[in-house]
Amino acid sequence: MHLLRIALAALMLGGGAAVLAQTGRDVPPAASTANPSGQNPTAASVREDQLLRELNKLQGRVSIPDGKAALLEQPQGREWRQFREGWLPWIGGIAILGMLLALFGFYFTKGRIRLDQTEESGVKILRFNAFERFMHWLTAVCFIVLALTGLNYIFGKRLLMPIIGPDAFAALSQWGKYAHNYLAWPFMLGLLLMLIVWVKDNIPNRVDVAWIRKGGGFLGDAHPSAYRFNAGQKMIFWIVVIGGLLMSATGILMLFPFSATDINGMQLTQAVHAVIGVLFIAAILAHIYIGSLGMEGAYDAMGSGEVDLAWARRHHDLWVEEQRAKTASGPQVHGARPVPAE
Amino acid sequence: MARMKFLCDADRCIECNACVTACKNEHEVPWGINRRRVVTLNDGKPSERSISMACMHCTDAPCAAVCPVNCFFTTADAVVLHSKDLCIGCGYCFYACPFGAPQYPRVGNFGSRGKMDKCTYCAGGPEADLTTAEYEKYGSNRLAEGKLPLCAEMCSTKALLAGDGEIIAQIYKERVVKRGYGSGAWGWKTAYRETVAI
Amino acid sequence: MLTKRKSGEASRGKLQSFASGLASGVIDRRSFLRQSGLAVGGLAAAGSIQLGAVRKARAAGTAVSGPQVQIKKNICTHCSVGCTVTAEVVNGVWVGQEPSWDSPINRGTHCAKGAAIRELVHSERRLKYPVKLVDGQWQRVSWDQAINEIGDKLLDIRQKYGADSAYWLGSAKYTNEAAYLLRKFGAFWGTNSVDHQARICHSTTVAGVANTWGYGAQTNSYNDIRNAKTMIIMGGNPAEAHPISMQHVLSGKEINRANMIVIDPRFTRTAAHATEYVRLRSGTDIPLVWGILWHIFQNGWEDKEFIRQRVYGMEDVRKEVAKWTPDEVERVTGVPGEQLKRVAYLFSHEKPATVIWCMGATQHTVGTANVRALCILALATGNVGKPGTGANIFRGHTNVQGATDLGLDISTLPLYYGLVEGAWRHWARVWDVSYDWLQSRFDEVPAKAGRPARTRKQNMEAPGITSTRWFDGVNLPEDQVDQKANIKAMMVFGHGGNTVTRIPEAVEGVNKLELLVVADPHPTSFATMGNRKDGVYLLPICTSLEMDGSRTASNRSLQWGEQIVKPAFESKNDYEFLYLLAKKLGFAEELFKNIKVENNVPVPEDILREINRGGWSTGYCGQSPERLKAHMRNQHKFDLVTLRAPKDDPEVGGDYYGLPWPCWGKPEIRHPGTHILYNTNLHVKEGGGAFRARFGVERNGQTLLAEDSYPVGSELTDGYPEITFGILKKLGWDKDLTPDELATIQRIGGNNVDAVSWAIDLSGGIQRVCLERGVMHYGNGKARANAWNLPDPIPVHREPIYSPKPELVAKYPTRPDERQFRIPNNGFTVQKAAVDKNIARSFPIILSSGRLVEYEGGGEETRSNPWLAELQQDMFVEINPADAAERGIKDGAWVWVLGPENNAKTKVKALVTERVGKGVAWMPFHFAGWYQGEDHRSRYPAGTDPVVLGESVNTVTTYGFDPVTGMQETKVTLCQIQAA
Amino acid sequence: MKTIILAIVAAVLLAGAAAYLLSVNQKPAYQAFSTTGARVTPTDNLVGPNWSGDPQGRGAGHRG
Repeated sequence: MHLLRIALAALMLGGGAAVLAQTGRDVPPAASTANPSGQNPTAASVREDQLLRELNKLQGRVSIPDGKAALLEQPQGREWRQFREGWLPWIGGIAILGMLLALFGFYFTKGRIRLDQTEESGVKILRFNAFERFMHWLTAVCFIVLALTGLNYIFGKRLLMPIIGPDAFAALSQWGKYAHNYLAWPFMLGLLLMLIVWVKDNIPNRVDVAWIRKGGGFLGDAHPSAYRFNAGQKMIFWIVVIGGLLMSATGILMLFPFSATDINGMQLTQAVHAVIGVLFIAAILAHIYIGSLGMEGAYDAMGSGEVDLAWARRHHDLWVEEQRAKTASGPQVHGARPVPAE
Repeated sequence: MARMKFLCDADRCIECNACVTACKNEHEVPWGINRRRVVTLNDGKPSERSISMACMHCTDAPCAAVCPVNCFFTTADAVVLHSKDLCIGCGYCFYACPFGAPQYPRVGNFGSRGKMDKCTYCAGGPEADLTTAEYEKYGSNRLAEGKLPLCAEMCSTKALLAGDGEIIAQIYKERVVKRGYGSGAWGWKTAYRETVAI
Repeated sequence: MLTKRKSGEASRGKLQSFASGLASGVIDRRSFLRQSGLAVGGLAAAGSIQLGAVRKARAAGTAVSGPQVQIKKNICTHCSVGCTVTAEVVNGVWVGQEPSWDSPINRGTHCAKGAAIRELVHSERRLKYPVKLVDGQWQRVSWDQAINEIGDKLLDIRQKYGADSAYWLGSAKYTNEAAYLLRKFGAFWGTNSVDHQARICHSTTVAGVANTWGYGAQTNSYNDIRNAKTMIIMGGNPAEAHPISMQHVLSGKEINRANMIVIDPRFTRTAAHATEYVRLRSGTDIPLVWGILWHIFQNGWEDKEFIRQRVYGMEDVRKEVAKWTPDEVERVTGVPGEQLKRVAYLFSHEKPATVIWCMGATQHTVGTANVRALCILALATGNVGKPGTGANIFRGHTNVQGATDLGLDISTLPLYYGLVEGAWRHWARVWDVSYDWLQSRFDEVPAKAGRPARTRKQNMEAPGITSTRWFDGVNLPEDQVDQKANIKAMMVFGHGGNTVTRIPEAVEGVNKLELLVVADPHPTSFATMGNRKDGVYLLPICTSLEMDGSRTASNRSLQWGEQIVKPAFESKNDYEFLYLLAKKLGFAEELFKNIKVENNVPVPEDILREINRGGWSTGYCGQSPERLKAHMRNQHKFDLVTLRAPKDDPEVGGDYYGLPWPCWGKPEIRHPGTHILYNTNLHVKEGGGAFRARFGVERNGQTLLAEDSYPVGSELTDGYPEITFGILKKLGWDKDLTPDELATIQRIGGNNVDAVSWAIDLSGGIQRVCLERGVMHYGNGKARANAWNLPDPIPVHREPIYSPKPELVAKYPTRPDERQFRIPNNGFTVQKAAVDKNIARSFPIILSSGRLVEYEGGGEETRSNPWLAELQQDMFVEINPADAAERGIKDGAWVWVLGPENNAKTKVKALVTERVGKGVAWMPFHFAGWYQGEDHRSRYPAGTDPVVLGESVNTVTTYGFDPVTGMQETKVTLCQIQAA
Repeated sequence: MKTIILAIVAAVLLAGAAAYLLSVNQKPAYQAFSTTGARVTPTDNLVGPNWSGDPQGRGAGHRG
């Protein structure tokens, strides 16, 4: 099970997919002297058990151009299978169901965070411009499809195939694979844009520390002050960025197999991609919850891009002041149409 | 019922590639798809040994387990086959296979590699035995004709043994006892979780 | 791209059960099929896809094993082991191959080439129709037009320059019948310049071994090696050149726990299975063998009794061997004395022991001496003429043995009769043509450069020019070529252009020719050599799998191959082409006087019967077509080790498989053939024999006849000379002859009846009578350790022409310059120049060349077979890691290999391996199509270029020829390697 | 909602472009595993006439 340990270690370190370019080292010959003359080749034969103990895989020479064929035996294939069919479904299941239960539980205990009257001044302030919303939704849409098709690799044959039957499931999976491979590119693009545009607003600072100490307002009822993004939002930003980059790196490595690493590297890359993937999905579930059901009015920020000025002053006071300072003519007002809060 | 296995006696294999071309001939395997190949360890040194390797039709086959569309099936005589209609060409079976058996018609990226092809132990595929459709997708079906894989039948020094596991293990054991040396049943521990005690 | 799923019948219900079924682990295919909606009906649609012709036949039967499958048996056309090919033919299309379980030689197995041989007969890279080079472009012509134009040009050349100016390069891939036909064709055309691949294969073996104990062929067989307790494999790599022989070698090694000693400068795939590996410097075979003998004589391990009874001249060998002390041996060969002592002990004690050799021993300027040294080693230890012993000479091509036997050799007529008048008269009688007419076909050679003129008779009895130097016959100044005129026309049958050394000079030769004709299934590299604009014809000839005929394997067994499919495309078989050409040249009637010709195709069975009528000298008289076909039908009856069928079998009772020659007497007396030559433990009627008494009866006061050693059951219980009619009368056995046998002998003898020997008695009476009395008619003599008629009576070490150790050249120089085979052999001058120019410093690496298992010969045919070509796609040079490091060469990188002559260079890939020692490089010789860095693929006729092309090693190989046979020195020269 | 639609369209377009680029980069095995020394004529048993491995589909093939 050493493969899993490496996978978890890599996760902990948050290091990118460990690109293990294990070049095929020649097998240490039993008795290689300068001149083999006088030796007994029959008795000097290599033995499989001894080689596997020393090198844990058997690399040789073949006369055909496909270098991969020179790998005679790699027992790690069984270990990777043990991880992918044994551990991974559990990790995924616990992470995703766990998060869903947590959100479900939270919803039925704390309920939806309502807008109180003081936060409906009828005046709107621009939270996210069109481009920011576009890049968010580009990434989000792709993420949803990637998540579903990704999970299909793990849970499809366990949950979906019995329902729709192998033929339809195979066709679906084929489409799922294409979708996963090709939508990954817009996802990566969106990820990059989000990183570039929002990174300056997501640098953690003292205000965030205070925000966290107050439990983000969940514990007490006081609203801790926050800039454009409060600590929670900064956390999800960094989860998306780091997780996204890891997923992209391992994804690209898997999309161009053996271009940078050998088969054990590919196994590890897939393991990292899968584990981070399920955790990433879990995290995003929380994000989706809080951005839609969890807090009233939060969706507008990314839906229309405008939020109520009072709501903004309550939740992102320092950000509002910044905005006011920046625009001497007062808050950005778009048309005088008062928009009823949904 | 027989439990079909492969055993390559590395102390007889001379890397003459008869197994490779017999497979190419029998199933008209295209260029670039190498169902079987001979790997030489310690090439050029006195301990050099060559081993012919295709698919070992493993017990509890890793490829079958990791396949996201479960397109593998194991026949009653333990030959691991798969359906090219269900296969989506994702390549996971290649990572899982301890012996590098799966081959793909297209190479370059994960995207559209085409359907996986691998050694079928000359037992064809899910199509009806000995039909043209089976031949076009999986090659000929010698087992249905009561024969054994052609690679083993034509091996120049009878190094590659194919057939029921016990029988070929017995043959190999007798050889080792008679000649006094043997470098082991290569791949058996990994493939069948047991090996021939010599 | 939506992958279209099954047409709509995937009902949900059926699939539901599939998933659950899967969960329960193992399910059989039938249920998998049913559950997953892939019911048989749904698949019939898939079968409607139209595919290539081949599969159309396959589509006809639902499977290959349907009722319409015919099984045809032929012999693999690649190497000389003689594996049976079992072909499945449906509607005239070869659709599959099955293991030939019955054959005692390959027992179902094949090597890479045999298992892929089906591809040859429908390869799309075959030459499909005759083409002619017209101002640099290949133009399709009809067969008639080609034969007409070639015939006219040949007659024109004959008239202007003489018959010797047309060179007939035959093929080792010929059937016996075709080889015999071409030698007869050459005789009727009027030249002895008829040669084939044996020249560059085992020509030195045939000369050396024949001059030692009578016949120059493998004395035992592959199957017999199973009896050996010790085997020395010297200068041979059977794992790549004769893979199926390794089945017998390794089985023998295992069953007898035998010692397998491999002596080779390169650690080959064969050496990987050795029990003792000896690495020597290339070109030092004789010092090594004498080094072994030194220990044997030093400790008295030789078989004194055997030497006394059956060997002449061993004391001369003792004198020469005494010089080769272990430290001198180590200085020259690099092999420590201690190791050779071990080898000497094993070979002389753990018997029966056999010596196996191949090109490593023969392809040297001392090739003939090498093989004689090996024979002497076997003789000294009594390891000849018994099961598990002998000289197991592994011949190369499928029928190089048969083609050599049947005369494709510039120095003899079919079946080793030689070129003396008696031989010509014998064949004139068999061919039923007048001796004088034959003589009239030969040129008169005028006096030239101080050499006396030659009459037609003298020219008729003078060997032609060797195939290793055909281009010297073209390029050399007129006066240096000892025939009427230089070679003007090359008729190439089944022969690659890249297997002879000094290709740059061969290219010059091709440019100077007036006519080049290549008759081959593939264009061969001849089609790309030089920059000719015209005068080249490529004629498609079918492979031997597409015609009937017999071929002789290396163990001297003849096997009959039946036609598997009709000749592909517009190709014709060899018989038809030779008939059409003979008709055009005007001597078809004489040539085919007693050979039936059915619509232009001579009947091979008839040709074999004519061979039987004339093949008395070598025992080719008993193998009638009927007996050979009976053997092919009853292959399973022959024993694996003795190759013998049970005595009581009606069809093949008591026969050895393939009636290995000599098979004495007429077919009717059913001689079983001779599995093991010179075996005195068997009655001559059971295949027993003795050493031939062909060198006279006495020399320097010592008898040349065996002393109290004779075949079991012989009425003559001591050595005896060859049996003639005169001796028969002296013994009073002439009364055993039947009246018509007597009449035939008298007709042949004319006024000197007593001189009619067993070899020219067409009635076979002398042989029959001797066999009845247990007497071997070719005499019971001693083997000659001292061959006084050869240049070096006792083999002496001579450094290769391009030696890496100039200081040794002074002590062991090559033979002095001399004229051989009509042209000068200036080996001594070239060697001296190499030392003076210090070639060894600027070209420090020893270059050797050899076989790959995936390819064969010039490689054109096997490199056109995609199943083989995929396994070796690049020409390469094996270089030692130390040499590579010095030159900054990485594994797989491009390098230039530079040769010392013609400043030739080849661009190849580097294979960095310890297989070759430091200062040694090795290259395969099967590649062609690239020349000194340029890719000549475009020079092949459209669509006939082989799949894989590469540089030819013989572009950089050099001058050097064996004095006795003109063999080339491809096994050792010098080169320099640098990164490209 | 407008930006979401726009994002979806953009995603699909980019995916299409990626699909095209990836399939162009894809090589049949006979090209990927043949060296400068070989000129190969492809055969298609086992992998279907259009090298997709899908025996039924007749999509754009890499014939010859």
